[in-house]
Amino acid sequence: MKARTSLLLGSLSAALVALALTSPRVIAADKVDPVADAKAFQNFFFQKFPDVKHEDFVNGPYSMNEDMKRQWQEKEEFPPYEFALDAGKEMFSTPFKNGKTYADCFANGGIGIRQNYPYFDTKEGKVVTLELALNRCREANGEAPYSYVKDEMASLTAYMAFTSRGKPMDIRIPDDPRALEAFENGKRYFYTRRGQLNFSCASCHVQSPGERIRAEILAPALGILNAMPIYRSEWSGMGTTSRRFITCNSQTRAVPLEPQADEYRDVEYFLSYVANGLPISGPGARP
Amino acid sequence: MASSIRVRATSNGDITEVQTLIQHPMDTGLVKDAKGALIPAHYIRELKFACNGRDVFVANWGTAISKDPYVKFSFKGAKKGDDLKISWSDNKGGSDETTAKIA
Amino acid sequence: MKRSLPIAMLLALSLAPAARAANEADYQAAYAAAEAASEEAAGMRNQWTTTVSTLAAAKKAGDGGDFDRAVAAAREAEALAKASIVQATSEKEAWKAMEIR
Amino acid sequence: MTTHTGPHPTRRLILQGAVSVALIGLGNLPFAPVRAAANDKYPEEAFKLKNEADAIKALYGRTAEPSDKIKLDAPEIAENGGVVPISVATTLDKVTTISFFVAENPNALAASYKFPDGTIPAVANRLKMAKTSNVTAIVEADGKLYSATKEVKVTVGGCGG
Repeated sequence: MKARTSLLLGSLSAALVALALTSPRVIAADKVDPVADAKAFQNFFFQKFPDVKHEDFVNGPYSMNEDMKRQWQEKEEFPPYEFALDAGKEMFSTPFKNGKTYADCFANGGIGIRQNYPYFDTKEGKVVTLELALNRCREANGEAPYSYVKDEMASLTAYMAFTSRGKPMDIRIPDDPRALEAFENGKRYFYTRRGQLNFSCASCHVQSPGERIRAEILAPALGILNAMPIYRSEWSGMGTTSRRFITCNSQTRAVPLEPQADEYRDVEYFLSYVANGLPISGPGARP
Repeated sequence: MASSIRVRATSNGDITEVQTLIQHPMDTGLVKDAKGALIPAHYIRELKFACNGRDVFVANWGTAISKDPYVKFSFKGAKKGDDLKISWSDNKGGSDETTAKIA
Repeated sequence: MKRSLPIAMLLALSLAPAARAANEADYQAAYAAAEAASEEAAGMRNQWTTTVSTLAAAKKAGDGGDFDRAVAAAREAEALAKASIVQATSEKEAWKAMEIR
Repeated sequence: MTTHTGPHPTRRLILQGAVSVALIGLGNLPFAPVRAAANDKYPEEAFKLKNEADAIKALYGRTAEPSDKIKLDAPEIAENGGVVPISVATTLDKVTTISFFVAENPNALAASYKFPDGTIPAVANRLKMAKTSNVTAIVEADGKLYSATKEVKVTVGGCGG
């Protein structure tokens, strides 16, 4: 036991030293510049994978591996998220006890607006994601909120995503220092290593997309949320963005935060903003 | 409640292509649930497609068929507008059926 | 000769644990230290799942009276919690090295 | 099927169970070639057998010979063992049944399809595979049996830990 912990501390300090040695990039003046960040982010992937069509990045692992892409296209003929889609459509049209429906809570009746979520709510001074807005709509109409990781929320977001399919992601950052802070906070979360495995989101989705981690082909970070919510064969069920963040955390042996925690809302804001212009492809099917 | 059977039947005049997706857990009986108890086997055993009064396709399934099973086949001798009757039965006596118009 | 052998073994057994075994007090101290470190890590919102499970194992062993294993597990939990604290503090700046610019 | 198999069943226990079932199966199988597949009864016995050869014998009563007139389409590496898209098409004529076998599954026979006259001898479906295994499609055409086999690699999905 003694040996194991010293080994552990040893490997951790070694990792820190290694990090320090990597050519310390010029730390630009600490002014948050989302436009420049988004451009740099997209160019990184366009240069790293020159023969992947830009809009293909939203197909995650399938943009990285031909054999997997064929299996996916075969599944897309009659996709497993078909039931969630129908359930979402039905829920969307079923009025609450007070007679209202989701359509009354959203612009354009909730149809074809998914590409503007998450947005920064200047009144609240925080990022509001689609899942949060749906639960707030339920609570405003006297209904109990849904779990963020269960099927009902996935069905609703699946239907709303479907109505926006093909539309380019269109996330706006208002000229509000709190919005810039939320964007920066999301970026920090994305690059921060966590968990005993000492991985950050970037360790897998920036440094090694297309490669395998055990049996999975890693998706590129660019456009990784455009297909949400996703039906995962591994879960043999639907997964919302919240469920994906939580399972990723526990896979690096980091204790997940509560669903829709500020960090999760901000990292969704960051990842969606840098994917601006890439098409919405939700709901998606994944391994 | 909507039927558990989703079907797409399209005819190009001579051959009708049929795709079906059925909502069913297809439990193998070898899987344990969170509390460690075995989930009993629950799977569709027979799936029948009938058109114009005769069977056009019969599937006998075991426990190795995926959850929310999918099957695709084609057959001759039907035309647009004909009715295609789909019915399944599982090992727990459950069943469902639906009728679709060939598009 | 045959009879004396078991007696000798019994004697050896009864002596051995007294010298090395941890007792309740050792366990309580080790567990408290581990719990404090774990709470600090949680406060930084950077807790590890292995810290939580090792701490639980320590408690289970402690409640069961197996203080040797309980102290060992508590010490490991403390080390894991401390490592996650080091990670959180160093990452406050270290993340910038990975950022795409 | 011996349903008392827990998650860590002792291998010996299952093997004994399977072997005894197979023996019983063989015992009551009349040795004259049986057109078992022709009748529309659910092939209970065949679905219970573990071993592929036994299952083929129980279902058709004879063995198949490989044929290049069968196009078996299966992925090289399954993206997930729970949903493996597999399809088969054949140019053989007078096809009456097509069956799929996954050798390494707890029960080899996965599915058996009947093709009345006028139905195109091709089918696509999604199977579960316990681990890397040979997938075999058996086509019964004009009373004779033909087969095609392909290996599908299955890895453990997901990053545990």
